[in-house]
Order: sequence, then structure tokens, then C-alpha cells
Amino acid sequence: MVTGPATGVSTAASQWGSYFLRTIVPPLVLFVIVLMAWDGAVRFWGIKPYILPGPWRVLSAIVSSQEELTKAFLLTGGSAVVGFSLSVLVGTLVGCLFSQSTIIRSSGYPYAIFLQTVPIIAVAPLIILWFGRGFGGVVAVAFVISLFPMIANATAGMVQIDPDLFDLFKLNDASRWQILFKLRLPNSVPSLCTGARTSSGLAVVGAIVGEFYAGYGSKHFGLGYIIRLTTDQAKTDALFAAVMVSTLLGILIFGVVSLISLTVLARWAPPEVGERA
Amino acid sequence: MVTGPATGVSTAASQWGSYFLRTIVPPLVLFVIVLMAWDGAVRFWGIKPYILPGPWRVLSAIVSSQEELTKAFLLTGGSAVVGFSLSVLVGTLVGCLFSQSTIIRSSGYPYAIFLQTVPIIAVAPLIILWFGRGFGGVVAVAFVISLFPMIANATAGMVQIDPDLFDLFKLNDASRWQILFKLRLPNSVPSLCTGARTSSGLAVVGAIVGEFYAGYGSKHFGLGYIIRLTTDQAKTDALFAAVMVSTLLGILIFGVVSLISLTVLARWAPPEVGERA
Amino acid sequence: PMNPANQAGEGAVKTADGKTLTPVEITLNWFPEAEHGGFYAALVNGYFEEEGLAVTIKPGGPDIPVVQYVAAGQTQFGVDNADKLLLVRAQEADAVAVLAPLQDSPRCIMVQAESGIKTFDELAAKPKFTLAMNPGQPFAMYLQKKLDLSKVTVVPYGGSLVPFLTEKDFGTQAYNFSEPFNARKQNANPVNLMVSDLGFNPYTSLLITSRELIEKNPELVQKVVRASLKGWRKYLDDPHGTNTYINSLNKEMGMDILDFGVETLKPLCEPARLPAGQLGKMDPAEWTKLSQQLVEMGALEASQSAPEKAYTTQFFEAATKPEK
Amino acid sequence: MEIIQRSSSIPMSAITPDSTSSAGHETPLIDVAKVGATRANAATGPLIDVRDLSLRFSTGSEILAAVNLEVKQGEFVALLGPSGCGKSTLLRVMAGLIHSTGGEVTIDGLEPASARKNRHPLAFVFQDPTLLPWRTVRDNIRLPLELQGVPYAEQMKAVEASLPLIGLTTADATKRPRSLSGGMRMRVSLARALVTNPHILFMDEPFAALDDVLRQQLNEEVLALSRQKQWTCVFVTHNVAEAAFMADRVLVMRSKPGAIARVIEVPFAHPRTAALRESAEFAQFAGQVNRELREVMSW
Amino acid sequence: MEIIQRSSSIPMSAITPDSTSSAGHETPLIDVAKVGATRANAATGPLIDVRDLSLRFSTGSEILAAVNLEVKQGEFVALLGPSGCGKSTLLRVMAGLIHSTGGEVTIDGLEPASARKNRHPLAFVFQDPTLLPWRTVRDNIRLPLELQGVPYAEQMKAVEASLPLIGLTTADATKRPRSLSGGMRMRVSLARALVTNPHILFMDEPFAALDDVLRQQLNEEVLALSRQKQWTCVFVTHNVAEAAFMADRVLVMRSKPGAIARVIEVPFAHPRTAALRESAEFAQFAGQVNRELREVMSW
Ligand SMILES: Nc1ncnc2c1ncn2[C@@H]1O[C@H](COP(=O)(O)OP(=O)(O)OP(=O)(O)O)[C@@H](O)[C@H]1O
Ligand SMILES: Nc1ncnc2c1ncn2[C@@H]1O[C@H](COP(=O)(O)OP(=O)(O)OP(=O)(O)O)[C@@H](O)[C@H]1O
Ligand SMILES: [Mg+2]
Ligand SMILES: [Mg+2]
Repeated sequence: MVTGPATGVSTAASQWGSYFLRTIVPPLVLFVIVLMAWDGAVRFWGIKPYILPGPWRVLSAIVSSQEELTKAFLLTGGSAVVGFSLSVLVGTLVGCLFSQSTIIRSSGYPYAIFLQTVPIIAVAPLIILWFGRGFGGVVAVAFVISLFPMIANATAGMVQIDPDLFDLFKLNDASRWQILFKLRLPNSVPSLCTGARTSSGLAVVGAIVGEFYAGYGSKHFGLGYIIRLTTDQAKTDALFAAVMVSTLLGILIFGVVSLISLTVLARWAPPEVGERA
Repeated sequence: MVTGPATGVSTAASQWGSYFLRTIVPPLVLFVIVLMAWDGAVRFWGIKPYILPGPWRVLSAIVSSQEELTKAFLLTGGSAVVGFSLSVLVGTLVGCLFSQSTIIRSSGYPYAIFLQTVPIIAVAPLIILWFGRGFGGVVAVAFVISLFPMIANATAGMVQIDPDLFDLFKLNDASRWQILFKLRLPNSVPSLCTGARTSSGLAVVGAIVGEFYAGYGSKHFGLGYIIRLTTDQAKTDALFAAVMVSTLLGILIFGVVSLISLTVLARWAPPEVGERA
Repeated sequence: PMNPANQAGEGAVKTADGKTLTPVEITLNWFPEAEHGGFYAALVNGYFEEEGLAVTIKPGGPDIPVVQYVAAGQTQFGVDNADKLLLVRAQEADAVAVLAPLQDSPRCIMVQAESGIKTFDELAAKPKFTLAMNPGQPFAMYLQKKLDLSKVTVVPYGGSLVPFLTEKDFGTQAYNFSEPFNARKQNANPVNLMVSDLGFNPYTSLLITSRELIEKNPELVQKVVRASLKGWRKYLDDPHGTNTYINSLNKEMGMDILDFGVETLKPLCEPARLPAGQLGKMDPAEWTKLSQQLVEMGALEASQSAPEKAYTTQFFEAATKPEK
Repeated sequence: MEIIQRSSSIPMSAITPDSTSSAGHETPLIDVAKVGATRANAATGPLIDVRDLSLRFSTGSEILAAVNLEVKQGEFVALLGPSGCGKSTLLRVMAGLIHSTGGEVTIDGLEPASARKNRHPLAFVFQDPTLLPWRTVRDNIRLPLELQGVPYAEQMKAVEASLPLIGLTTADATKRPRSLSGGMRMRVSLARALVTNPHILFMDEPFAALDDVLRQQLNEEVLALSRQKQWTCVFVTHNVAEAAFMADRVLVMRSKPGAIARVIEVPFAHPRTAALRESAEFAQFAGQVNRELREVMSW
Repeated sequence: MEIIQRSSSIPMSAITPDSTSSAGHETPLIDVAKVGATRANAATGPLIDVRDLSLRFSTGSEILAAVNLEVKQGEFVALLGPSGCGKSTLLRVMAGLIHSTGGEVTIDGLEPASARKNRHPLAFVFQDPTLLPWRTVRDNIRLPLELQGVPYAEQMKAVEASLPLIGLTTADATKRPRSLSGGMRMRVSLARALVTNPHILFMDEPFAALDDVLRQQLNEEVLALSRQKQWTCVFVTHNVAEAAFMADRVLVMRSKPGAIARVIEVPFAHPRTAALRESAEFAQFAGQVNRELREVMSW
């Protein structure tokens, strides 16, 4: 009832083809439609570039500073990935800790929320003081910003367990560690995946914001630097170009995380119920 | 197996008392410990107040600008709550839409991620151009920042459904609407609650960031304004006072959302498995 | 709801004594500070009301797109700097400067006296020096072009004074009447290196409006300019009432910093070279120079640069013409 | 028990008790003329027709191979077979919930899905209770009626009527599935299928979680009801006596891959009462089915 | 079937087949002297002792009231009763998984939880299979051994030995619970309990999802195993014949609130074989139990 039965002739190739048709083509089609609507709107209402530059202007800005954007993409992407990985790691560890008792949980949660609600500008000096400017500082900001969803989801996944399973472990005198590693942790995998999807996007924003405050030092420019620069110069088309590239980065990281989740979740979760026959 | 059996003599009062003991006291105790550690660290390493003011300085800053902070708390809180409510509403609607087909989902998701990865600083001018300055703009920023986790969680909740339940609805020729309202939507409630917990915190950050850019016009100052200004002036104790109040706001909103979730979830989810005998 | 028509100017406001006032909104580019004092003075002293105007001054904040607002008609008037105006105009935003209360730019690089730096050249030669400034701002581009900063680490300006206070060999972008004051309050000993001394000196706190409003309602613009000018004169002479008002708006902006601000502002508004009574004047040569500098540093394309369209002196001239 | 009457449902007078105890059910159970247009085809051929059905999950293993079976209008068929042989899967294929990878299934000449939508409303009791955890017992039972747009008052009447039939009290009706015992949950699931008064009823081990006494009671009640309403039933069970008591025909499946290995006509007349169970013929017949099952399992 | 031998387990030679078919099991089943210190108390009193137990959920309703029962070392007790009467709940209380709100439960004189930890390892087959969805069948079965720190090779040996006993193949062993049928899942759950070779085994309807043939086979195997290993078993079932076949004593529960209404000693000698089921005495005894159950239900 779970995996749908294979259809008549289903070779790997045709499966890949249908995957392609269903998951790659529609977003592309919609993307073209959105571009056209955007262009149409800009032309029709005569929207001035300082309010919203048309897509062609943005595209040509992307092309003209291609090299710079590529470098920035890689640099910011690197920081985001490192910050995100730290979030996943630390978030999971904190989830493990929080799952150990309601007392720890209810005492610790406010500090986790603090991480989320503290405006980064207020702690940026502290972060820079501790982690230094450049890569370390940027990663730290990305980490702080993307940590909370991991904590929230890890904790939920480790605490919402079928009571029968819990009883089973207790009856076998499972130790705290065994309950953690053999029950809570695997049980939390689907939640961790949901959290990771949220966090991955936040890590990109975090890296960009981190670059606002920490930078990488002269000569190395991330996307945050370019966004800051073009904002100051009121170069809306270049700004949008940088924003587009940031979004691309976000979507890429998100996509990779989703793909990994799907693979991992094939073992865990009930399958998505979409349009069965 | 689900609700634990009541213990011997369990009056409402003693139940409340134990709730109090378990969920209010430990965080307070930890809070005191954290304050003491903070104070000790500041004294021991002789940390300069402009880097990290000691807790007493922050407390006295809170007390001295009590009135101003209260007003700012209410104003920022109002924007955050409105932005958050919009997120919950719109996130759920988008989740409903995304649950309708994988094609819609895979086409639309990149735009949802866009919302999350686009650096708010880059689009704040646009948002403010569109929604105006003041309350509208602040709410809009809070909304944009807190929307994604709602979309992600709403979609997950509406799509991860026991296939048998889905079959049951199909066998009764349930319409799309019926499946949506009687199956997907109620099934997504636990996820929505998780999403709301993440979003509520983000909405507070969003409101504060929004105030950096949109403000409320003269005489009305939110926490974002105070944070920005005290940062500029290196009044670190006043800054930390404002940060503390922001965190308090975040924890308050988070707490209310959690309480509502718990009440709602009593019907839905398996109970948390903590330390049963 | 893009680009709503200029509606703020329509509906009228009645005062208690029965006068009908025209509502006007002025949007600032930052939180209320001394650099906006003249406009507040006009408000506090009733100069706007004398002109039949009910003015609201809206504080700004970081990255607030004032010129865009003005061009889009979201606010009738705005306060922003000349370089920013030229840059946004290049994006087809037709906003026009009508009054220039500050002749000289307060923009400076603030360093610690302990670093021993007294000039830009010493700064550029200092090993392991860190300079915090927003790289895209024209003054920063100008510095990078004018000086050889290859030895210096340029980092983004995060809006916080703390790094300046904690590190000796650290410089930060500043306005010479606010950051140095705050730094001194934290027992630092700052030295200001004025960017204008290097030759980059855009008008600051310009009063800006849209071409559309100038064409549709020049009388209104005239009234605002006249009252603002009067306000600025008053502010430089007798700032106390105004500063009290700004302080009442915002407790964080203390009287001491405001009073310090006015003192610092006076030479910026009325430098020695300016003939008496010419407070608020704009010099076409300055605009041309600024425009050329922006083109040279690559912030502006030559084809987009039309400095003569960015300002008009007609309202200033009318306001300062001796009464017939 | 009052159950929603669909306008096209058969009047009680149309039911002719089947008094033949012969092996072949060649004569239609009901008088076609009186049944109305919706069931017209049933008279000429089997209502449910499974031909050469095969099924392979995408994981590769062959679950069903060359399954052939026919179920006539109003007939009660029991599916018996070793655990894991594919009974649940076969039921799902017949209901149109899974598509076969070979052969074909028709209901009244149509695809199961369209037959279900157009002429033959179908109810399914899943092997797991599959209740909506956020709804009370009452709201779970009335769900199908709600989905079909039956007025609220009638929904409630039908639910109220169904409770005693499945042995639950009005107090139980306001509980949520979480605080029900396993057997109670399964009974709620059964009630949810019964209230719809379907033409076709598929049941996957509805009584497995019940004690023998309640099970026998429910056997009798469901059988009587299905006869009275002329439901066509396919019924999966593990209990040989239950199959023998309720069914007109017992199909024994073998496994790996699943296929029908034996078809045994049940020789008892209707109405069947508790007394039948105590009779010597019954014991003998059940013994025979048991032996056939054993044989199939040892293949 | 090879099952992990705990060092304190009883040597085979210690088992004295119980040849009395009398009603009262007054004499201990095993020779205490040979059993070793860990089971010393069992001889002098019941191993499991439930006194005046009552339970009320926080929702308010009284689930169990004044339950009294004793289970001796090595005894096999069946719990029979109407659905929802509290059988599962009682089992959980005896295992120390729920605390009673009145009365007391002791195992070998200790609280269930500490008895379980110190002297009497306990296994529980839940009414639902409760498998870990992310583990294969094999890894689910070996879970308890893994938790107890048994070496991997021994775990695998025990799992391999258990598979044929529950009628699964090596191919099935690599599947995940999702792609198992309902009955297969339940059998995996049973195997998971059996591999631990517990002193005390609680089973909550382990065979409900199985066909009669497999059920009878498993009845025989589990019974033989429990006799051989001297397990003390409490067994919930709905099937009267199953209770009669396996148990030394049948407890019939009534509901609202749950309590023991009848205690019926089973008069059949061990070892019991398939032939017993066909005997007249067996049919007669099962009929008697059935009648008692019916009486209890009609209260
Ligand atoms: N999603 C799936 N993917 C792969 N194999 C599956 C899947 N679902 C079921 N199977 C396999 O199909 C076979 C038949 O399963 P099914 O549930 O139909 O059996 P069943 O006859 O109903 O058994 P039971 O009496 O135990 O309920 C089993 O061997 C099972 O392992
Ligand atoms: N968490 C709970 N909260 C309130 N009532 C509960 C809870 N769990 C079970 N009950 C009630 O306790 C009673 C006994 O449940 P239990 O599961 O022990 O029954 P059972 O005898 O095992 O039934 P079955 O044979 O159907 O499995 C039922 O009436 C049930 O509604
Ligand atoms: Mg099945
Ligand atoms: Mg039970």
C-alpha cells in the first residue's frame, strides 16, 4: 500500500524521464511565466528601475558581472554550508540534551528562543569579538541564525515518540544512551529533515547578513558585500542581480538538502500522498 | 496508555502546583544561575561595559527607561503579532495550494524559498515602497521573514498522510475540498504548531528589523529603533536592555503559541514521552 | 499599490483657530539628529504654520530610500545627500534638490589618537590597520581611489562603535558631530580625518522634492523652502528650543550630543568661504564636480550624469530675494 | 439498526431468502426486475470480475499472479489464506485503490473506480482501524455520510443506531480513538463502513481483535444486515469457522505469489443462526475447510 | 530454535513435566532446589501477585477495580474478556508500565519495575506490533538482545533461529515493516519477545492477525517453548479455544470496571498436542469457557 506498484514497462530511463517531467519542467515553465509577467508589468505600468528593474536589465547585470558574482556565490555558499552544517550538528545535540528531561527542556528553551529573537546587529560585535572578522565571523552569524529551527525540530522529533516504543525500550532496561541512539535519534530523522530545510535557507541569509557585519577583508567579496555595495550605490539592477544569485544559492542548498532528506526518508516516513490514481 | 493515570490524591490545585514546579521554577533557577555566571565573567575578566555590560548595569538600564521600553515592547509586539498571524494564515493557504499537486508544489517551492533567502535589507526598500512606512511596512517585513517555516510545515503536514486515510476519503468520493478541509488541514495541525513555534520567534526579529527600515514616524519608537540607536551610540547597557526586552517579547509570544499548540494538540498528537516512571 | 499618486498634498488640515493648513510630509534619511535641526526648528518655531503648512517630519533610518520615496510621490519632501541623489537619479528617479543647508560634508574617518594617525597618508601607510566603511558609498570609493589602501584591511561598517572602542588600529566611517561624541563618552580619544579635505565634499541634508511637485505646485515648494531656511537660521543661532523638542521625541538623543552637534554644524553650514546670508545656497560648480567624481570612480556612467537637472536654485533665490 | 436508505436501495420485499444449499449459485439471488436499473447488469454476469490479475510492487517481488475470481450481486465471499499471501492487496486492487500490473478487474463491466463513483457505492473496512485521531468516535463513524452530503440529523441518527450494533455505548461515542481499546477501534471502523449502506462491502479482518463471543454476535448481525440490504461482500478472515458461518463461498489463497487455490461453496441455507454453529454439519464443513487450508499452506 | 541462554536459566533436566490434570495447581511446577537462588521465592508464594488493584485514568473513568490474581512461577495464564474491559491495561500494570491508583502489584515480592531489572527479565508483546519503522525485520527482532549487550554474532544466530518458528523466510528478514502484511508484522513482534528468553512473558493478543492454521501451529510452538524454558506467561486472547489449549488457568474478566469474574483451571495435561484439540473433552471444556464468557458479558 506504500510504494505504488510499478507501472507496465518501467525502465530506469523512463522513470528518470518522468521524474524530470514532473519536477524539473514545471518550475522552469512557471519561471518563464513569472519572468514574462514581470517584464510585462514593468513595461505596462512604466515602472521605473529605481522601484523595480525589468528582468532583462537584471539579466544583463548578472551577465556583465558574472565573474564577480560567481566568486561571491562560492564564498558565501561556503560560509552558508559550514554554518548550516554546524547548525545541524549543534541543533541535534541540543535536541538530544533537551529530550533528556522536561526540566532541562523548559529551562533551556528560552535561551534557544533568545538565539532566534536577538537582533543580529546587537550581538554582531560580540560575535566578531569571539570569532573574528572574515570567514569565522560570517560562519558564526549563519550558524546563529539557522540554529533555532534545528533545535525546535530535533527536540520535537526526539520527544514525540509512540509510547509503546518507549515502553519496549524500558522493558529491556535500555540505558539513556541506548534510548537516545536507538530510539530518539532515529525517530527524529523526519523532523530533522524538515528543520534542515528551513535552516538551510536561513543559513544563506545568515551568511549574507554576516558579510554585512564581518566581511572577509579586502579583495574577497561575498554576496552580502555586493548587496551592500549596490544598495549604497543605488544600482538597483546590480542589486537585483546579486539578490537573484543569493536566491539561486538558497534554492541550490535547499534542493540538495531536500534530495538528501528524500533519500533518507524513504526508510522512515509515510510517503507523500499526492495524486494516486 | 496515553494519558498517565492520575496519582493517588490529585486535586486540581496540586496538579497546578506540580505544573508550576516543573515548568516555571527550573527556568527561573537556571536564569538566576546564568545571571550569576554572566556577572562573574564580567567581573573576573574585567570585560568592558561597551563590549558586554554586566547584568546589573543592564537591569538598571531597563529600570531607568522602563516607560520607553514598555511602549516599544507593545508597539513591536503588536507588529510582530500581526505579521505572525498573517504568516500563519498565508502559510496555511499556500500549504493548501501546494498540497493540491506535486506540479504546483515543485513549481511554487522555489518562490517560497526565495522569500526566505532574499536578504531583507535588499528588499526592505521595495517592501516599504509597496506597503508604506510605519506599521504597514514593519508588519510586512515581519510577515515576509516568518512566512517560510509556516509554508514548509503546512505543506509537509498536508502531504504526509497515512495512505489508508487517503484511500478512505477517495472511496467516499470526497471532493478536493473535502479532502482538504476534513483530512489534509486537520492532519497538518501538529506540523502547523511546530511551524508556528519557529515563525513566532522569527516574526519578532522581523518586526525589529522592519523597524530599522520602516520606523513608525515620530513619537512612536519600537524596540528596533532603540536597538539601532543605542548601537550607534555605543550605549551598550541600553542596547542590552532593549535586547533583553526583545527576547522577553520573543519568549512571551513563543510561550503563548506553545500553550495554544499544546491545548490544540491534546486532540492530535501522541503525547510527549518524557520520564514516565 | 505601486506608486500611489501624490495624495499627501490634497486634503487640508484645520487648526484650532480656524486656519486651513496644507499637510506636508518631510522624510529624513536618518533618525532625528542635529543635521536635521533646521527643519525641526521651522516646525517648533511655527515657521511652517506661518506659511499655511501642517508639516510632519518622519524620521528615517539606515538604508531608508528617501530619494526613491520622493520620486515615487510617497512623501512630498525628503532630506538626503547629494551623492545619493545623483545615484538614484541615474535610476530614473526624478527628484530635485531645492535647498542645501550644509555646504561641507560632515563625513570623516574616525581613528584613535593612540594610533598616532593624523592624516590620510599616515592611515594608508599604517600596517595592520583596519578600516570599517561601507564599500559602496561614494566617499568610500573615493578614498579607495585616492589613497593606496592595499595595506589596510577594509571591513564593512556594521553600525556599531564597539570595534572602534576595542581596537587601537581601527578606523571607522563617521559624521564628525555624532560618532566622535559617543566615542568620547566611552572614554575614547578620537581623531577625525575629514573626507572633504581630500576633495570629496557632497552637499549633505539637502531638501529634496519631486520634479512633478515643482511643476504642479511651485508655491508649495516655495513655502517649504522659505520656512526651512528660516528654520535653519534660527537653529544655528538659537538651537535650544529645537534640541529640547528633538530630545523629547527621543530620549536616546541626549541634549549634550545635540548641543555638540550644532556647534560642529555651524562651520559646515556657514564655512568661511560662503558670503553672509547665503546659508542654503547651491553652487552649480560643486554639482558638476561631484558628478564628475562619481563618473570617475565608476559609480555613475557619463551618459547618466546630468547634474544640472538634479537641483534648482530658483526657490532659494526667491526666498532670499529682499522683500520688495 | 437504522441505516441511511439510498433512494435506489432495494425494498425489503425484494429479498428472497436463498434456500438452496447446493454447491452452485447459478440462479441469481434476487429478483432482478425489482432491483432497479442500477443493478441491472448484475443479473447477467458477475458483479465483480477479476481476470488473470497479477501484481508486482516496484520493489520487484511478485505479490499476485493469475488471480481469477467472480463475485455475484448480493453474494458473500470469504477470502482465507496464510498471512502475507496477498489478501489485503487483492482487496485493494478490487476496490480500485491499487492498479494491477497485469490482467483486469471490472465491477459491473466498469473500472472499479468508475463503478464506485457511478453505480456501486463501496465501503471498505481496512485491516487497521484507520480512524481520524482528531475526531470522536461519533464523528469518525459519520464521516462517510458527511462526505456524501447527508443532512446532519440523519448522520446522527445513523450513528446512534449503529452504536449498539457494534457494542459501544453513547458514552464511548464522545471518546477519541486514542482512549479506545484495540477492539473498540476496529468496531468503530466497521460501523463507519456499515452506516453508508454500500452496494459493495470489502472487509479486511474486521473481527480479528474481538473476543469470540462478540465476534460471533457481530458475525450474525453483519450477515443478517448484508442479506437484508443485499450487499455484495468480500470478506478477509483468518478464522475458518467465521468464514464458514458467513460466506456463500470460501476462496482459499496460497502465497508466493498469491493466487486462488481452492473455491469451496458453503452448503448452508440462510438465514443462518447461532444454532448452525453447534451443528455437526457445520463442524464437519469447518474441518474440511481447515484441511484444505492446511493443504494449501503446505505447498 | 536456538535462543540466547541466560546463565541463570534453568537446565533442561530441571523440568518436570506436569502430569496432574487436577483443578488446583497446588504443588510447585518445578523442583525449587534446582532452580537456583534467583527464583527461590517463587516456590513459597506466587511469582506475580496482584492485590486489590484499581486504576482510574486522569480522564476520570474507572478502568480496573479490585482486581486480584496470582500467577505462579512457570504457570501459563490466559486472560479472556470482552473487548475494552481492560485486559491490555491490566497487563501493562503488571509489567510496571502504568502505575495503579490503588492496590498493589508485586513480582517476586518486588515492584514490577525493580523485579524486571534485578531478577526477572520480562518480555512484552504489545497488541500493536510497534516495530521500529526504520529497521529491517532482522534488526527489529534482535533489538532487545542488542539493548542487553549480547554479542552481534549471537544476536544474529538467535534471529536466524527465530525466523522459521514464526514462519518467515530469510528474504523477509531484510524487509522493512512498511512492506509487511499485518500478520507478518505481528509475528515479528512476537519473535522479538521470544529471542530474549525472558523469565516472564506478557503477550497481548499475539495471534489475532493470523489465520487459524498458522495460529494453531504457533500456539503449539510457543506453548512447547514456554514449558521447556519454564517461562511464566500471561496471555491475552479473544479466542476461547486458544486459551483452553495453551493455559493452565483461564481468567475471565468483566468490564466497567474491569475485574476478574471467573477463574477456570484447565484440566489438560502437558505436553499438549494438536490431537488434544480434536478430542471431545477439549470441545466440551471450550464450550464451558465460552458459556462462562457469555455469562460474564451479559452481566
Ligand atoms: N508496499 C509494499 N512493497 C513491497 N511489498 C509489499 C508492500 N505491501 C505489501 N507487500 C508484500 O505483499 C505481500 C502481501 O501483503 P498483504 O498485506 O496483501 O498480505 P495479507 O494476505 O493481507 O496478509 P495478512 O493476513 O498478514 O494481513 C506480503 O508479502 C508483503 O510483504
Ligand atoms: N489513555 C486512556 N485514557 C482514557 N481511557 C482509556 C485510555 N486507554 C484505555 N482507556 C479505556 O480503558 C478501557 C480498557 O482498555 P484496554 O485497552 O485495556 O481494553 P482491552 O480489554 O485490552 O480491549 P481490547 O480487547 O479491545 O484490546 C477502555 O474502555 C478504554 O476506553
Ligand atoms: Mg492483510
Ligand atoms: Mg487490548
